[in-house]
Amino acid sequence: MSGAPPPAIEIRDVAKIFRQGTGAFSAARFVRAVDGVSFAVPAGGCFGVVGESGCGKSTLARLILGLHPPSSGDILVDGRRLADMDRRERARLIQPVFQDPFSSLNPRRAIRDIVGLPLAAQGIGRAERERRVVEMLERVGLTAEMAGRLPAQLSGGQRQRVAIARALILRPRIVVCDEPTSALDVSVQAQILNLLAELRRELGLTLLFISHNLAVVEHICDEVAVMYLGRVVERAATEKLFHAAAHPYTRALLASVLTPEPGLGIPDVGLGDTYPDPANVPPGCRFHPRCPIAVERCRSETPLPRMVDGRQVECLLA
Amino acid sequence: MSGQAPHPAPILAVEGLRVRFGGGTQAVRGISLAVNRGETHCLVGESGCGKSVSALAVMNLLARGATRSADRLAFDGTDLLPLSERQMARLRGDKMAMIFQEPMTSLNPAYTVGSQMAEVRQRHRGGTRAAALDRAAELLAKVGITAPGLRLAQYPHQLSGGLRQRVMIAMALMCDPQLLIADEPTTALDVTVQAQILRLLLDLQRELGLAILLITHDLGIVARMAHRVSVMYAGRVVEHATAAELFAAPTHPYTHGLLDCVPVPGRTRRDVPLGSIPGTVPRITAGFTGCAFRERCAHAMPVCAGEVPLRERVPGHAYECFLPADWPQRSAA
Amino acid sequence: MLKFLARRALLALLVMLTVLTISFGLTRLSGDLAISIAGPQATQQDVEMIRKAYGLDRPLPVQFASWVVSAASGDLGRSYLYHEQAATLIKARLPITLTLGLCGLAIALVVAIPLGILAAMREGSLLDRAIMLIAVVGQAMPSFWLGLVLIITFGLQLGWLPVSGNDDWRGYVLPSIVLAFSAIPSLMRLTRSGMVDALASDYIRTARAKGLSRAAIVLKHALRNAAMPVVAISAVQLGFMLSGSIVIESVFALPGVGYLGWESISKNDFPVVQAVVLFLAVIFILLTLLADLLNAALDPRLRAS
Amino acid sequence: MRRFASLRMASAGLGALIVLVVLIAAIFAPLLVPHDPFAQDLNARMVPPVWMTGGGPDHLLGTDQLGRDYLSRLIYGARISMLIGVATVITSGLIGITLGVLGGFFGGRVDDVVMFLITARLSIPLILVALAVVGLVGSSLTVVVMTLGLLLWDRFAVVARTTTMQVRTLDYIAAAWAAGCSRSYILLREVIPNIVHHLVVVATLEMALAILLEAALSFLGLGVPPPLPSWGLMISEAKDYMYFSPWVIMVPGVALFVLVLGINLLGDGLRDMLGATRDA
Repeated sequence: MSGAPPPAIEIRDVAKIFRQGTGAFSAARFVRAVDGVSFAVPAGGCFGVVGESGCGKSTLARLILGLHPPSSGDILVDGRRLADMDRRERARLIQPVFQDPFSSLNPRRAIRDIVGLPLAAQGIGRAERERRVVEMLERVGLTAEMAGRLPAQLSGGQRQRVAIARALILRPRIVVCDEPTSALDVSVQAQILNLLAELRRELGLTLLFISHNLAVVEHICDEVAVMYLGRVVERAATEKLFHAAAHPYTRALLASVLTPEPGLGIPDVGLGDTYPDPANVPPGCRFHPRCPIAVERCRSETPLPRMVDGRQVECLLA
Repeated sequence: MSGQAPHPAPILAVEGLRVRFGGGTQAVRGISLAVNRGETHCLVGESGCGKSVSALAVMNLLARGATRSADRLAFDGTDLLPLSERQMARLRGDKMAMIFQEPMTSLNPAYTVGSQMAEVRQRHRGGTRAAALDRAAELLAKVGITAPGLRLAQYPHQLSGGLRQRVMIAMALMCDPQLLIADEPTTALDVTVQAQILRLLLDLQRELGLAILLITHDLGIVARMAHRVSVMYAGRVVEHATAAELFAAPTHPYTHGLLDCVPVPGRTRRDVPLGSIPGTVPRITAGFTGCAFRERCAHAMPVCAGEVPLRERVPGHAYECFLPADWPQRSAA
Repeated sequence: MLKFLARRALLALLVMLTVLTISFGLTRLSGDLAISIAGPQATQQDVEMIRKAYGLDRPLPVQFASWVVSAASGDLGRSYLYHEQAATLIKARLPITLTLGLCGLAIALVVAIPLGILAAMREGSLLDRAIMLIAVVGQAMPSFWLGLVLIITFGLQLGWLPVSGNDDWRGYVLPSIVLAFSAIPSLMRLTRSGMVDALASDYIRTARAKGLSRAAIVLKHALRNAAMPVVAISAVQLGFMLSGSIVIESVFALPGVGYLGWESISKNDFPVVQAVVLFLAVIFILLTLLADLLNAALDPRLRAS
Repeated sequence: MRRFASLRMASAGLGALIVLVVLIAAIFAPLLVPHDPFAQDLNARMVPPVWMTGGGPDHLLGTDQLGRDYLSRLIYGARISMLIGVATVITSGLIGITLGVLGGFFGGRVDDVVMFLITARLSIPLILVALAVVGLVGSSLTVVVMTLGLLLWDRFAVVARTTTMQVRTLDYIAAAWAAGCSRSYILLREVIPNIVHHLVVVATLEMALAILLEAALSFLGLGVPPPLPSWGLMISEAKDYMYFSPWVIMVPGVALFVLVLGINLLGDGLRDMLGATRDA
């Protein structure tokens, strides 16, 4: 390990517990949004995180961006503890692209100021900022003339390009993409995915790519982690995961991918009508109430992550 | 599909439907479609293409400020155009039902599931509330809800999104409709729940002989659900065909481009960029002529600014474009 | 629900304590109480005597504590002016103020809710504009001035109604109308905006898709949701009206609690001032508590949690 | 909505015009008045306005019971109303916005305290406490301004708090944190510019309310002390004469009504133009 570079992101047993219903005058409820997650992303890799809404994938992204402190565990970025970095240093290393191209841009500031914000935070002067903003806008497929516009004057796809420009203007090593295309139409989604792939190659970026769309994840990621109620239940190289999944939840997720191939019908995902509630995690294997193959001991025995056939799985039956 | 017997008359026949908004925007510009009995007809297109507005126009549920007109709008042989709002209301929820995209907000938060389901039955069929509630419990069981009795007494906020959409479907079935219009019914749901809801719709259709007009932006859903497909772009149906035909031989350049944009596990290659359509959808106002796709089309010609012909590729598969039916093979060669 | 109740009651108690403190502090703001009670001609000796007699020589926290204890047991102090228990004075005048407040609220609701619904159903129409104009005009009308104008018009020029006093029910007509006028604009705006939101909501689209009648859509589905905040706010409005009665009662010379308060303020009758402030504040707190409870009872989302 | 857009613009314009006229009257009062507003002329008491019989061009709006020129007093009264309105909005705005923004932005314990203060404030009957304070401390312009300023901050706090909470959860705030911006930068440059339009509307509402409250206090004899020509005090002083000469209460009453109406119309217009919350 001495000569090898450290992983771009390393997460060690990270948990985040939110207290819901804050305040002295309402009952507290504890939500274990992320509950003991560990993984590492090598420099230059693209790591996908998939799962249903409420599985904790967006919270994980926010933890890695330093927007929330983790309740326990360590996050290392480029070999250094995130908690030890000051905000400017962290910003130079890691940047986000969010889902909603409407709420991710301040509606009252010009594109120039939005894209130049990370530079301003580093104390870089106006002239230098303007030069780099224009250069970056052109790099993401926009024109210099757009610098003076407001977000409301751009289309959804153009806004997402602005968000990417803002994320890349400090030349960070790592970009965390939280559902970057799920608010976009398919034709625009393709444009944005192509742009991300191209920028990644050119700038040697490490991507953490969070999505509920498995087809998109398959297209762009090298390795995928499947999250369920705050835990990674399966993690494997993309090809491996998509060829034969080991966890019953991963299998259900894969079955529900509807490719545009007529005549295949709709598969039975076999999950029943219950739905996971992160404030009320079941004992034993947390997936057992929905699991089509659950047996008695899944109710009481908590599975630990194991390596099975070159992949990490958290299931008693795998 | 192609093997089935020819249908005597479509349950819903729409010809030359137009919808205008107050600001002069033309949301729907003369579309025609026919939904056959017992079939799923998908209306597919990207946001803003007018697909939801078309469905609302058929049901006469457009918001104030939008006006509809049509050459023909017939449901089960009845001309809907001259009907008053009161007469239309008698049909809605009874012979033709509709479900929506947002299950979280589509149910009234102040009333129980049972009360909201029972009132549809009582409104259209009369009868006692108890009988209507029995019917509601029966339908909840049919849409795969365990413990229907418990659910009837619950309020919408006590149910998950997937359960609410099942309730919406059960509510739509309260009066045995012949046509169900489903406007993006799974867009707000998780993928696993989406698959469950779509499978439920397929099962119900087979069992009840329901005709479904399914509005979606997702080509995967279209491929798996549709018998027939109409592709919309900027307020026009630019191509319509059976699902098998459309995916085997997409002929309008827009349909063609759209299919290239979708990543398919195991088929699209990771190191090759996805196909994409440059530019954005134009805003269509009065006086617009020609093909609305021409600005984004790689094959656009000067004639595209004029009246565009509707060409038939094979019977039942038509597209609105100057290009010959075999242009994809020619440009590949 | 029980938990919610307990928490809400605790909050009310805390607020009550704050009000007690403020109410106690108020009378100390004016400087040395004993001097004011004794009056301008008093000698230093008189002042000292009064200070002893009223317990004003004890340290402030002790005075506060003994005052709170006696207030809690219903002893709100004696009026310097009437030489009676302040509580007795308030009790005697309460029926007048309550009648006035309830009549005002009833008139306000009867006018505001239908107009609000009508405006929402015709959102953007000339009718809507006209109704909202009433709201704007009503908001700008100083209530005491409106009272005087009504007295001149209906009392003097037309001679239909008495200009003051509470000899019979006719004496309540004008003051109730004026009081209602102050609550109508906000109740009307709230009804209208609630109905506009409800009518534009997805569940109303569902109700229309179900083929329900227009009456069922508006009155059953939309109004039920729009009415929840209006009902809750009505309780708070009643509180505003009771404390607003201080102005109206003095315009119409109605001897209610408000009039008592005004009188005692102008005549430096501190125990009564303290008692009236405290009494109205307690009613106010109870009404806000009631508003929260009503809201929770009406909204199933709050009822469950 | 669109059909009557011009009507709405017209009413907002009318509101702005009214406020502007009163503002000019208030600022340039000494230059505009035809008479000294405090000068008594016992030979010319209760002179009716020019359009009534017995009125004359010397006193366009007549004189009061002490023979003071009504128009001059009205113009000086505008000073008091505007001063009260502006000073109260500044004081209560500073208190309310600070509390609301802090509670909404930081949440947790800070928000608990802010919520408690708001609830406590809402549970205190406003006019009664204002009366009691002014009555007990003694009436003066400063006391009225201070009292109203310290009491009218609740709506500022409520609106600032909810809008801040909404803005705080938006992704552009998260992006600003990730960009390495400081807390004060985010608060001042990213949050506040996006809530300020709501607060402008609240300011108009509070200004109107403050002016009405001052008039009510003065009417009850517990606001601005005589001989200052507060419009509420003018109505109060004229009350005894209204049975014979109703115009004595109409002139200051209409002035008060028109000013408050103007502020409200302007507020409604701003609300439409800026897209602020409807029930602010």
